[in-house]
Amino acid sequence: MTSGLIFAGAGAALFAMGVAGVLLIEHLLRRILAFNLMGSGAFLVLVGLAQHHDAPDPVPQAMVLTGIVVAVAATALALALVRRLHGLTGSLELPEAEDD
Amino acid sequence: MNLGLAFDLLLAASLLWSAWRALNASRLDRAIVLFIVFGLLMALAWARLSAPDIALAEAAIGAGLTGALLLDAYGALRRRDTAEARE
Amino acid sequence: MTINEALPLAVLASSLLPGLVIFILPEAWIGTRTTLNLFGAVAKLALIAVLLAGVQAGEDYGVRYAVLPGLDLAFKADALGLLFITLSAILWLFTTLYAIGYLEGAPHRSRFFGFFSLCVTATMGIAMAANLFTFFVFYELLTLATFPLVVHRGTAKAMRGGTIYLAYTLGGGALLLTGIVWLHHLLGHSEFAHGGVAAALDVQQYWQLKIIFLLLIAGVGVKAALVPLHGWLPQAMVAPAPVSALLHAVAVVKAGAFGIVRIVYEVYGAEFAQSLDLLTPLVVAAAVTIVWGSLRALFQDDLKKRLAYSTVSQVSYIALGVSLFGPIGTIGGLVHLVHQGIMKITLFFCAGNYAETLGIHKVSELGGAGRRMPLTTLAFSIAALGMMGAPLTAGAVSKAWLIDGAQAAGKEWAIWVLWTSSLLNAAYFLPILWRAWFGKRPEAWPQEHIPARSWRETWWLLLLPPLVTAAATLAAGIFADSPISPLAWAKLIAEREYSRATPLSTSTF
Amino acid sequence: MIDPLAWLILLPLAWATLAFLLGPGRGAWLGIGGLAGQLWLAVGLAQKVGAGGRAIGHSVGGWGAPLGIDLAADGLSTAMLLLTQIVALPLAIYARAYFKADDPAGLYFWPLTGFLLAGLNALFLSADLFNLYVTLELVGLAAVGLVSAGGGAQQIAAALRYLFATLIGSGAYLLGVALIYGAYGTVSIGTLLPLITAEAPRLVWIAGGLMVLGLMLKTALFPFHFWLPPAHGGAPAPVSALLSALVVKASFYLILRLWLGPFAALADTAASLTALLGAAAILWGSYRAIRVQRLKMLIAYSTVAQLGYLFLIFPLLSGAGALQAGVMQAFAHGLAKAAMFAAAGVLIKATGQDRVDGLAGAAERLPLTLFAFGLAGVTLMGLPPSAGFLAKWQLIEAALAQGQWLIVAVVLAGGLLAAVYVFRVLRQAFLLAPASRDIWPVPRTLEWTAFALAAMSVLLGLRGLELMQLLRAGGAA
Amino acid sequence: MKRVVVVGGAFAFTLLLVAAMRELAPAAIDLRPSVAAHLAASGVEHPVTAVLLNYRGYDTLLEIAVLLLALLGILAVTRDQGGGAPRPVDPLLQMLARIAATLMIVVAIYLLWAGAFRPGGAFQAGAVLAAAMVLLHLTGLLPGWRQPGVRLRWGLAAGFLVFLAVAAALLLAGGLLTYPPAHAGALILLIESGLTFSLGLILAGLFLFLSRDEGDAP
Repeated sequence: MTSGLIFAGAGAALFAMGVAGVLLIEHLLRRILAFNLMGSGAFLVLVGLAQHHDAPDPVPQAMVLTGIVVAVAATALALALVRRLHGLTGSLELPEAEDD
Repeated sequence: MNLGLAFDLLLAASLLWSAWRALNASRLDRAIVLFIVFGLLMALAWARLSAPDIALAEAAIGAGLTGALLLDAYGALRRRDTAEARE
Repeated sequence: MTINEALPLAVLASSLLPGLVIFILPEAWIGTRTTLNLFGAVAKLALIAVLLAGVQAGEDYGVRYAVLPGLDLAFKADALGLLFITLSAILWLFTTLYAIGYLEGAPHRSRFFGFFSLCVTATMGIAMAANLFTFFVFYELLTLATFPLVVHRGTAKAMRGGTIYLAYTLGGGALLLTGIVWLHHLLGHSEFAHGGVAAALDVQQYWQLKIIFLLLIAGVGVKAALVPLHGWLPQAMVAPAPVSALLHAVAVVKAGAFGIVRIVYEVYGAEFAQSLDLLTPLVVAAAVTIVWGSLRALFQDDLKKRLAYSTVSQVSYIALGVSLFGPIGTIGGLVHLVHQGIMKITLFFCAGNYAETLGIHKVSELGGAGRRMPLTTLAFSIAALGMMGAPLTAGAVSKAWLIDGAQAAGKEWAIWVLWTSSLLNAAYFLPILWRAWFGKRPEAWPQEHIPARSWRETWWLLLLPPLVTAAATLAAGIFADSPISPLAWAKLIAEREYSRATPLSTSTF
Repeated sequence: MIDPLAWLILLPLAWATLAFLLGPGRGAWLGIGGLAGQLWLAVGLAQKVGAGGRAIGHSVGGWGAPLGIDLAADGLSTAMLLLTQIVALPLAIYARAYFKADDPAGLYFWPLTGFLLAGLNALFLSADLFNLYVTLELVGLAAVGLVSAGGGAQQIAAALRYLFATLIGSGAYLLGVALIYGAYGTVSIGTLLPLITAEAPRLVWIAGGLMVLGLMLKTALFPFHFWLPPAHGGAPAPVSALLSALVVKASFYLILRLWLGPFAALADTAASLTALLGAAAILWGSYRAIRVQRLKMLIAYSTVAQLGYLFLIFPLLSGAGALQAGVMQAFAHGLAKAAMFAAAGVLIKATGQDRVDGLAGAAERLPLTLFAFGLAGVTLMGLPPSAGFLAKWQLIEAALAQGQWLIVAVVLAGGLLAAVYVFRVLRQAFLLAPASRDIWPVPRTLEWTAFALAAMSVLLGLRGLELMQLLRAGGAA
Repeated sequence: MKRVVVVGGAFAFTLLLVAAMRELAPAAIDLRPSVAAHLAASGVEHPVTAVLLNYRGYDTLLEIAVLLLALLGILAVTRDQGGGAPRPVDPLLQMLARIAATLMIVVAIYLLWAGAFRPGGAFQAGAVLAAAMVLLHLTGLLPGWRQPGVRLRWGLAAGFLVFLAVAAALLLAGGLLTYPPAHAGALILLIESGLTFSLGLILAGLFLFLSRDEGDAP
């Protein structure tokens, strides 16, 4: 067992936790938190698994740097939408989709 | 097993714990603070994974900026709600 | 591109291009629209005259190009195709004239004539298709182009009729497509050829061929209104009279019948189809349709509905003829393809005239109409007698050859079917004639739109077409043995189809 | 000499940025000009690939995989590039006339669209799993931005649903990539091809499952379609058109790419299930399209149904003709659906409402638009002559060749169901118009661009040869 | 019910994944040697930066596009409510903020420069710059942004434009982002400086543009 594997495992758990959160939580801000956990989980797996046999590997590290920036971009956009929705409806949960 | 791994296990556990609490905290502001804590723990994890670049970025962007955005949003929404409540 | 390749395309273009132009013409430009229509119709006839001469001289006209690897859009103008083309083209000219008069001052004429031309284009494509793929393309195009005409009036009733029409034809199209793709998959192509192409397959695949035959015939049977697939035809009666003429004589029903001919002769080949004993069920279906259609016609008071059921019955003469297996039956069936067209279109023109001039829609309202509109009624009578197979009319010729065909094929029961049908025809046509000529004239007609002016009982554009087609009905009967008669052409086709089979016994007619 | 691959990515990025610099609501001509250039590049590329008969590559940074990132254009990706530019150019012209100067929905339309197209082109060209993840995010966020722009509560909610769906999708995809890297130490498709075999470790199977599932979610394959109708039905017409015609195709293309490429060894296990979902999508989507009241909702559900056809090909991919059928269907639906949304936009602008049964009068005044809608409908119904018909023909033939009767039945049924919902709209054209009906004037450009798209979807049905030959070029990159 | 299924599923997934990870053999391909081998030609000494801006610089190009895109999305969604009016803040605090901000800018420059040979680089530097601006905003020294004017737009896009221009130029010269080893270092530094500047503005913009969307109760 190596630290790489430990954190990869933790990453897997975080990812699962995040997905479960996005699926189950109605409150939009918390949903955004859950989505971020999901991302962090995937990043941990990427780096952890890549070096779970030996020394660090710069390639996945660079990828994670890219990923973190993408994640914050997505988070910001999501927040903008949530704030707009709250401004319009005063609610922090999605209204029932009018299917028609 | 050596000390490092023990620390890693502890760190991983606290990562999961803080994440879990952030999702289930009763109050929103607590949840966000816990999320920032989670971000800082992530930075630590990156350091343990000998990825200092990511550690920096995580601290600055993951924890810092995202946290700030969330807190600001939280504040704005609460201000708006209280404003409505006053009317 | 050689002239022989260009001609078939020119035939298509002669109605397609005017149609497309007409779509974008402003409603008010009546003159331009009429010119375009007639120019297209006449140009088409001229082109076809060239083709007829050429084919008789043994020329081959055809063109093809690839749509997908191994899938060609292919046209050929052969004897069989030309029979259908000529009929449609001639009738199109008169139907156009009639429609111009009929829709005088009605709304959406650009739309109407646009789709009208598309219909004829589709019919030409069906007639000239050199493989099943091309056939299907234009077969479905015909469906799409006729729908707007059927619902042209835009009333709820028209919509219901149109919906039913679509339900039947699109459903049939799906079956047809399955059959065609399946066959294309087995053969690697779907070309038409004298004597058929299906025989090339080996015995283990015969069971598939039988299913495919069912699918194909069911697919075209819908348009040919074979019982029990005929339900749409009476419903489509909501369409304006020129459209009914188009559906019944020029395009749709004929396309179905023509499809049966192509499939039996040039996909399977008469002998091969016979050896798979696929023809007998077809004969039976045709016979049932003939009798059933006539029976239903008896009980219709609505004139156009009665004519519709009569079509159901009459078109199956064609199917009967081709499936009797034998040159004589073939000739009977093919010649009826033409004759039924001429006679039925006359009947619909006349029905339209009664409706337009006096507002008569029901048989029971026809009393004395003959004395008010003698010429129309005369035309109607000739066509009706033709339908019964009275001597000196086109109908007599078809019937005689069909009966001989049945004889030659040793299917005496088919003769009885034909006679019964004739009796039934008489039973539902004679009362109409009697009422029209000798019935008591009401003090006022339901709605008199057009007053009589001297000998012109109605507007001449409405009067001319039925008179011409009625004359043609007689001509086709009296001069049946002349070299330019439909009969002569049908013989030519039968010779080429049965070149290997028994030599022709000249008719006992 | 100009390398089309890289420029197809840089050009839209450039004009998107410049449009942003010009300021809100500006940059229409920039976009149209840029798109014209892209179309020229794509056609050039198609000729090159078609003539050469093999994939063209470009290794970014000159390092070459696995260290660097490779771009690759084989027949499939070139076809998708072609489709993208062909659909986008008329839509850009349409959008220019559609958005009034002060329309809040149009303020950032041009830069967002530029980035969207750049993302699509980059996605079709990339041969690197992680780089594909970045392009996916580019496409996803641009699409969400376009949907939400200047919208009301319903539209924002739809955008949020869409955002979370696409984020979960790309998240799953990213985890898959992470696992792949962990297992093989590379994310370059070319390098992975020989490495992944049927004996691959369990982790790789999980990775494959995650990636394909995530992409299915992004493609809105039944039962993951919940987010699509509100998003596509709620957005402004040009946006709906872009999304329905192109964006959903991108993730489908990626599934296909993985399926034929690295995961070929693992794929067969899931093929029939995928087709089953496709069939369900066809039936359910059509059923909803027949029921809904709002026109754009009808079209959006028709997209759900039409996407189903794309997934019917997976069990047939082992045999001939299936891929061709899929690409032809992608073209048919792309062109037709763009035309349909464009036409719907005209009808809605003209009548000021969005209900199917409120269109009766419009037909009188907008015959060209109705005609465009009809032609597009012909393609969706798969009736000849149209690209949709060719797709249907190829699909049925491929299914027959492998005795997949269920697929044949579904295809035919889908065509008939499509007829029901298409004629639901078309019949309005022939109904007598209500006495009083005020129709607002509409720019002719809108009508003609819609018609042009519809006409293309039909004309392709008369000449599919070149496209099919293009597909022969090169294996999966 | 749904809850139970999802949470159960999550647990099962985690266990399955961890189990699968444990049985994983060393990867077939190891990129570290080649990363190291070409480090000299890459123009930077720090491997991660080399991957980020040279080996996989194309990823980074698209990533900046994503960031700009998010900003566009925010601008398109949020209404300019003229909010974010600076709240009264203790002057002492403001002074501290000014000092801190200055320090942060210095740190940012250091990080940028350090990125070439040790941990750090444009992103971290940009983030610090952004943090400085946010700090100034929170202490009322920098108002929330409204519609971005021309200058701000250029500022936001500059970094990406530089990157794009370099990419285009290199493409014309030979291949997309194929740096000639001789000038690799300089070009990368140029790109990084541009990025640091614009990333700072963009990341700050994510914050400052969001906070303009105040009030507007239903």
